[in-house]
Amino acid sequence: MSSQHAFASETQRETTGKGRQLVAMKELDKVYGNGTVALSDVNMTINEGEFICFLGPSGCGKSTIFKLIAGLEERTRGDIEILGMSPKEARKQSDIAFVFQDHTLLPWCSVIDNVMLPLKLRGVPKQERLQEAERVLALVGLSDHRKSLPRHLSGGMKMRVSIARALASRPKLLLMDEPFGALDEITRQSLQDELLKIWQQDPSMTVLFVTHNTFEAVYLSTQIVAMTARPGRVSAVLNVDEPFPRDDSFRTSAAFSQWVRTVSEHMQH
Amino acid sequence: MSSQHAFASETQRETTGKGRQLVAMKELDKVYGNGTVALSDVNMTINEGEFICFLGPSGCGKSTIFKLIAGLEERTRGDIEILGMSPKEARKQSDIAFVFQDHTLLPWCSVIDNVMLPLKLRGVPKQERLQEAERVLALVGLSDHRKSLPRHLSGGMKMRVSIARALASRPKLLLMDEPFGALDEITRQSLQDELLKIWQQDPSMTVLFVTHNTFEAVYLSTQIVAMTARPGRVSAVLNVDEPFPRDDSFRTSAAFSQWVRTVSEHMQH
Amino acid sequence: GCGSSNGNNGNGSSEGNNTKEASTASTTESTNTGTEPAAEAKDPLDVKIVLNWFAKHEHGGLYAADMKGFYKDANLNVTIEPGGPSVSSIQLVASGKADFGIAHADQILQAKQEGIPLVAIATTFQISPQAIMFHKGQPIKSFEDLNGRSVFIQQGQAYWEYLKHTYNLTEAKELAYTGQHANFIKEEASASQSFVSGEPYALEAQGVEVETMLVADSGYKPYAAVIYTTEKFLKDHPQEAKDFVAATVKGWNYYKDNVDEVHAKLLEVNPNMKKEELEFGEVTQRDFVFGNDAAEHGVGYMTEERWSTLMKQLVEIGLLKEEIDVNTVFTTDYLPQS
Amino acid sequence: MKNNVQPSAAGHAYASSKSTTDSGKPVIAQRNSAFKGWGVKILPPLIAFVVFIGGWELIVKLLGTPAYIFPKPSDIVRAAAENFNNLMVSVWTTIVEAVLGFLLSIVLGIGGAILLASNRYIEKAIYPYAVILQTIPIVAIAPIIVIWFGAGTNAIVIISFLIGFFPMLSNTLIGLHSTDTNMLNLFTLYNASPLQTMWRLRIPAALPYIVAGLKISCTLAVVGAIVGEYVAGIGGGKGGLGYAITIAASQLQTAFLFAAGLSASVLGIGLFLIVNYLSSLLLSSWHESEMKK
Amino acid sequence: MKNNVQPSAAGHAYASSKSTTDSGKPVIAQRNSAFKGWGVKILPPLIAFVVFIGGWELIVKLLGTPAYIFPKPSDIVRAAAENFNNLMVSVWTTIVEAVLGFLLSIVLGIGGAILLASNRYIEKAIYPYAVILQTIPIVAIAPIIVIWFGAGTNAIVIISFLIGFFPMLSNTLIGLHSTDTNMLNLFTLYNASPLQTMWRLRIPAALPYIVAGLKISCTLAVVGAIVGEYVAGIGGGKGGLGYAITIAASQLQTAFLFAAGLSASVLGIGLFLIVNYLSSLLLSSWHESEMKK
Ligand SMILES: Nc1ncnc2c1ncn2[C@@H]1O[C@H](COP(=O)(O)OP(=O)(O)OP(=O)(O)O)[C@@H](O)[C@H]1O
Ligand SMILES: Nc1ncnc2c1ncn2[C@@H]1O[C@H](COP(=O)(O)OP(=O)(O)OP(=O)(O)O)[C@@H](O)[C@H]1O
Ligand SMILES: [Mg+2]
Ligand SMILES: [Mg+2]
Repeated sequence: MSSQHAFASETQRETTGKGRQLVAMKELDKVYGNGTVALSDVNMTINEGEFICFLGPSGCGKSTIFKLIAGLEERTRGDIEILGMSPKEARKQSDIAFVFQDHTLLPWCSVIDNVMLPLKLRGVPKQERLQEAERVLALVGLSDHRKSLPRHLSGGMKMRVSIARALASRPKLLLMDEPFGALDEITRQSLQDELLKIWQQDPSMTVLFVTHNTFEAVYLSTQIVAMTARPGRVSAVLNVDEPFPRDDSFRTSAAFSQWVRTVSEHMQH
Repeated sequence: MSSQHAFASETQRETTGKGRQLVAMKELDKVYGNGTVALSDVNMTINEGEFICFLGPSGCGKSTIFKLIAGLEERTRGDIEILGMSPKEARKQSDIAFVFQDHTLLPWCSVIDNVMLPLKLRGVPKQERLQEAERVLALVGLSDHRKSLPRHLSGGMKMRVSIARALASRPKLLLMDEPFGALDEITRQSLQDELLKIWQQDPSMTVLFVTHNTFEAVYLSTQIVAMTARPGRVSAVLNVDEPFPRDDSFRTSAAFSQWVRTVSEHMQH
Repeated sequence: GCGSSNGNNGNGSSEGNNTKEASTASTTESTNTGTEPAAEAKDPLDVKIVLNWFAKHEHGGLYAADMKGFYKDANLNVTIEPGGPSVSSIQLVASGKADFGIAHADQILQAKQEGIPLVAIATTFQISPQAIMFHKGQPIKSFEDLNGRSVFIQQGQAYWEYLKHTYNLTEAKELAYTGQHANFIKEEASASQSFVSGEPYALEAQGVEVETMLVADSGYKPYAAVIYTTEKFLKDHPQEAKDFVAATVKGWNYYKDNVDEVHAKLLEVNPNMKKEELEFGEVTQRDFVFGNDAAEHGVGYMTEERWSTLMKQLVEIGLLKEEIDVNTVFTTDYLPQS
Repeated sequence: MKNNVQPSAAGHAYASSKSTTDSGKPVIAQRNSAFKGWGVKILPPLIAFVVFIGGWELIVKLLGTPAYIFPKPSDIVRAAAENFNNLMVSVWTTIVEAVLGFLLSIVLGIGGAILLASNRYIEKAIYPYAVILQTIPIVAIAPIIVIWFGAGTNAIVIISFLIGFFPMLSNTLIGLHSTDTNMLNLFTLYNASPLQTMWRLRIPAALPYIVAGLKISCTLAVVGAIVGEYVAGIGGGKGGLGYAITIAASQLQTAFLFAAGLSASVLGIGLFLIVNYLSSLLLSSWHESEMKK
Repeated sequence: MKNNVQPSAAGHAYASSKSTTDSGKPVIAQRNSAFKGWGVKILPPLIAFVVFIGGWELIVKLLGTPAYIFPKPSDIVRAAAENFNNLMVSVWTTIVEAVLGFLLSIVLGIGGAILLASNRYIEKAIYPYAVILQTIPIVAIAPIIVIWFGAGTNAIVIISFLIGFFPMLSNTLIGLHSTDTNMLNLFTLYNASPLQTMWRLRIPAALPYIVAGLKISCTLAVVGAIVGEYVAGIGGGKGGLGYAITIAASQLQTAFLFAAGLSASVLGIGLFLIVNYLSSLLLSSWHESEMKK
C-alpha cells in the first residue's frame, strides 16, 4: 500500500541473512491493574519477514504480548522496542493490522463497511477501497454477505469478516489472535493457504499468529513460540525450518508429523 | 438436581433399546427476519442419553438448530418437538444448559457469581451453590480466579467460566456451541474427559455439541451429525459405535483414525 | 452595610447632576415649543414602551394613542411591548433596550435605591387599584383581620410589607400568588391580592362572591402604573418625552369617550382577554385614572407630597435604607400644561 | 455407566426422510402475532385513554368539584372548542419556539459534548459551567437574555434551549465516554485521527445515549418555551401557550387553562413521538432497545 | 517468493537470556502520570474558574455595565456576604426540598420504569401519561398540587419531583430495554422469573442509563424546587432560594439576585458531584465510561 512506512524501508538484513530485527523484548513484565501478573521476564526478538506462531495454555499471556507489541497496553517493567522505537511510535509509522480474539466489528456497519474501515481511515479512494474489500471478502468466502450486519452473521462468519478487514489494509505486520479458532477444518485450511500466499508475496511482511492447533502452527510458521502460564513466560522458541511454499503434501509428510510431535511434547511440560 | 423435570422421568425406553426420543425435527425450516435461510428441510430425531456432535462449515446453521431446540428462536416452517412438547414448554419443565458460542458472562458479576447464576435462579441455598460452583471451577481450572471480573480474563478463560456455569446446574440436556474452540490442546483434552465422565454418570443426560474439530467429535460422540451450508441441511448422521469409557488409548487406536478419516470425507462434499 | 451604600452614594450624586441638567434642558425647551405637534421634517424617533402585563384596560390610553395616530402626529414611532408575569421592565428600560416602562411608584423608588437612574414622568392611576380580596361574608373589617389567615400574595411586594409592618400581621400565612385563584377559592378563610378592576370580575363571573379592601385605605398610596423613563433619555430627547406623555394623555382621554373602539384594539393584541372583563375594568378604573388630582390637573398628574409620603413609608418599613430626594425620581415637567 | 449406548436406528438414510405434518401451523401463529402487534400498538393506549378520561370525568362529576377548580374533560373540550382559534394561534407560536429551542439544544448539546469529550482537560474545565447553565434559575437571568437577544421569540427560544440543553449534553457525553475499549483499540491501531475516531466510532456508539437525551430534551423544550413567555414576555409577537395560560388563570377560566396546559402536553407528546420515530430509524440497524419493537 | 527464509539465531536458548536495561523507566513514567492525574483533576477547573470569574469581572468593568443590569462577581460576593445568614437559610430550605424531590424522582422514576418495562401493554398504555406529567405546565397544575398536598414544602417537593421525574423514567426505561439479547436468552433458558430477570439482569445492565438519568435529574430537582417556591411557596422567614430570588428581583437587587441564583447553581453542582461520585462507585466494576477515569 503506502511505500513510506517504517517496516518496509530498505532491505537492511542482518548478518545472519534473515530480515532485520523487528521486535525486541527484554525482561518484559506485564502486571495488570488488578494485580494479575500476565507476563514475567519475557525475552525475545522477532525478525522481519517471519511467520511466528504462539502456542500456550489459555491465559498464559499471548494476547497480552500482542497488545504490547501493538502498543495497546503499557509494559510494567523491562523493555519492548520495535525497530528501535517504542511500540506506540512504531505503530504511528507503520501498517499494522490486528485480528483480535473477539471480532470487534462495528455493529452499525455492514460487512463491507467494516472491511473497508481501515482503508477509509487512511483515506484510500472509494473505488480502490471497494475493490480491495471485494477481494478480501472473496478470500474469506463472504462476498454474498457484503450487505449484512454483523449481528446477522454466525460466529465463524464474524471472525472471517474480521480477518478480511485485517487483510484489506495489506499490513506489513499482521497480528492474528486465534483467527481461525471458530472455523471448520476446510475453511480453515483454505484460509491458511491464502494467508501463506499473501505472506510469501511480500518478503518484508511479518505475521504473528496465536493458535491452539499444533497442526496449524507447524503448517504455517517459520518459528513457533511456546509459552507457559502463571506467570506467562516464553518456554521455547522452535525454528520450523521447512521450505516454503507449503501445501497439502507437507501436511501429510513425515517431517510434518515429526514437527507436530516435537511441538506437542514441548507443550506438555 | 431436582427430581421432577421431564427429561429424567421414568426410564421409558424405546423398542430399539436406546433412550426414548427426545427431539424430533420434521421438515424444519428457519428463515431469519432479514431473509437468510438458515435451515431448510431438517429432519432428525435425537434420543435421550446421546452425545451428539454437530459438524459443518461456518454459517451452516448449527447454532440455529441449538437455539431452536432451546426454544430461543421460532421455527419458520415444519415441526420441532421435545418430548412431544414445543421447545418452549419443554424448556420450562426441564434442566437445560447452553454454552453459547459467545461467553455471555454478566460483566458486573465475578467469576463465581456468574457460575452460581443458574443455581441462584433456581433458588438453590447459598452453601450448596458455593460448593457446586467451587467444584465446577476446579474442573475448568479457574479456582484461583473466582473473584475476578470477566473483563480481567483471557478469551479462553471466559469460555471456561461459561462452561463451568453450564455444568454447575447439572443439566439433563446440555447444549454446547463450540465450547472448547478457544482452548489449548491440553486443557481441551482434560475438559473432554471431564465432560465424558459427567455424561456417563447419568444415563439420561443428553449432550449436543458443536465442534469444528473432527478428532474431538469422534472422541466424544455417540453420533455425529454432518451439516452442509446454503441452505443448512443435515447431510449425514454417523453412529460412532465405539464403546465408552474412552480414553487416550482410544485416541491412538486405529479405529479412531478410521473414524476421523470417515468423518473428514463426509465433510469434504 | 457600608460597601453598597458607598456605591449608592456614588451613583446617586452623579445621577443627581444628570437629572438637574435634564430637567433644566427640558424646561427651556418646553418654553420654546408651546403645543405638541412639533416642527417636523425630522425622521420619527423610534421609541419602545414595555408594559407590566399583557395589554389590558390599564394600558388603554397607550393603545388609544397608538391606534389614533397621536404618537405618529408627534413624530414618534412607538412600539408597545407587552410584559409577562415575571418580566422586569425596569431592567429593560435601564439597559436602554426600551425607552419607557410601566411600574409602580414604590418600584421606582427601590430602583433608585439600587442606583438605577429612572424618572417617573406620568402616572396612570392616581390611586392604586391594588386591593386585598376575600370571600364575601368573612369577618374581615380591617387589615388586622388578615392575621391567622392564608394570604395569596406575590412575593416581595412593598405594599404587603407595609401592611405587615403597620398592622402587625405576624400571624398571616403568606402563600405564593401565581395568577391563579383556585386555592383562594378553595380556602374560604383566605385572602388574596387583587386589582379591584380585575380579579373580582373573574371570580364573580364564576359565582364566587368576594369583597375587597383597597390597599390605599391603609394609608399606603403609591402611584400605580407609572410611566417612567431614564435620565439619559430625558436628557437626549426631552421634547420627544414630552410629546410622548402628551400623546398618551390624549390617548387616555380618547379612551374614556371611545371605550368600545379601544377595547376592540386591546382584544386584537390580547385576543384571549374577555371583552366583558375589559369593560368591567374600564368602568372600575375610571375614577383611579381620572379622579382625584387628575380631575383638576389632568391625567398623569403627580405631586411631590405623595411621592414624599411614599418614600418615608418605605424608609419606615425598611425597604429604603435612607431617604431619597423624590425630585430626582419623578417630574411633572413633561406633562402637558393644563 | 454409559459404555454400551449403541444408537443405530438413526442412520445415514435418516437425513433425507420426510414426514408430512401440517406445515401451516407456524404461519397461523405468525398471523396471530401480527394481529397481536397491532393490538399492542393501539389497544392498550386506547383503553388507558378511555379509562383515564372516563375516570377523570366521573370522579370529578361525583365529587362535584366546580370546573374552576378542577374541570372535567368535557369542560376542557368545550372550552377548547369555544376558543379554538386563539388556542391554535398559541399552540402554533409555542411549537415554533419549542422546536427552535430543541434544535438549538441538539446542535449545541451534541456539539458541546463532542468538544468536551475530545479533551479531558477541556471537559474538567468547562463541564461545571454546563451544570451552572442548567441550574441557574431562569428568572434570574431572563432580563439579561432579553437584553442580549431581544424580547419575544428570541428570548423564549434561548430559554427553551437553556432548559433542554443539559440533558442533551450530559447524555451525549456519557455516551461518548462509553465506547467499547476493544473498538477504541482498533481505531488506535489504524492510527485513526481523533476526528475520525469521534465521527466513525464514538458518535455512532453513543447514539443510544444521544437518543435518550433527545427524548428528554424534546419535552423540556416545550416546558422551556412556556416558561420563557412567563419570564421574558411575548415581545412584539403573538402569545403562545404560556400567555394563554396566564390569561386564562387570571380570568379563572380553569377549563381553558387546562385546555392550554394539555395542548402543551400534546405538543410534547407529538415532539416525543417524532423523536421516537426518528430514533428508531437511526438505531434500527443495531441497537437492542429498538430491535425488539 | 519466501521459500527459503531460514531463521536460526533465535534458538531454544534464547528464551532464558537476559539483558540488563534500566527497569526503573516505566515506574518513573507511572509516577509522572499520577502527577498528571492530579493536574487533570484540579488544575483545569481551577484555571477555567479563574479565567471565567476574572473575565467576567474584567469585561463587565470595562464595558461599564451597571451592577443592576449585570453585576460583577465582586458585587455578587459583596451582596452575598451582606445577606449571608438569609442566604444560608434559603439555601438550606432549597436543599431539603430539592433532595426530597430528587429522591422521589429516583424512587418513582426507576420504579415506574421497572413497572413499564415489565409489561409492554402497560408501557404502551401508561407511557404517554408520563410525558404529559413532564410537559404539562407546572403553573397550570400548581393549585391542584397545593390542594392535594398542601402549600409549602409538600407542594414544592412534589413540583421538584415532577420536573426531575421524567428524565429518570425515560433513561431508565431505555436502559431496561437495551439488555443484550444473548443474556436475555441465558435467563430465559434458565427459566428465570420476570422478577429475577429484572433484578439480576435488566437493572444492572441498565445502570449506565440510570446513572445518566440521575445526573440530569439531580440538577432538574434543584430547578424544580425553585420553580416550586415560585408557584406554591410560603413566604416569610423560611423561604428558599426561589423566594429569595423573587424578593431580590422585585426589589431590583440584581447582585443579590445573582448571589441567590448562583447559590442554586452551586447546590446543583454539589448534588451533581455527589451523584457523580456515587455513580462511579456503582459502575466501577464494569462500565467503560467510568473505567477510564
Ligand atoms: N484487562 C485485563 N485486566 C486484568 N487482567 C487481565 C486483563 N487481560 C488479561 N488479563 C489476565 O492476564 C493473563 C493473560 O491474559 P491473556 O489474555 O494475555 O491470555 P491468553 O494467552 O491470550 O489466553 P487465551 O488463550 O485464553 O486467550 C490472564 O491471567 C488474564 O486473567
Ligand atoms: N440473528 C440472525 N439474523 C439473521 N441471520 C442470522 C442470524 N443468526 C444467524 N443468521 C444466519 O443464519 C445462518 C446460520 O447461522 P448459524 O449461527 O446457525 O451458523 P453456525 O453453523 O453456527 O456457524 P458458525 O460455525 O460460524 O458459528 C448464517 O448464514 C447466518 O448469517
Ligand atoms: Mg487471548
Ligand atoms: Mg455458531
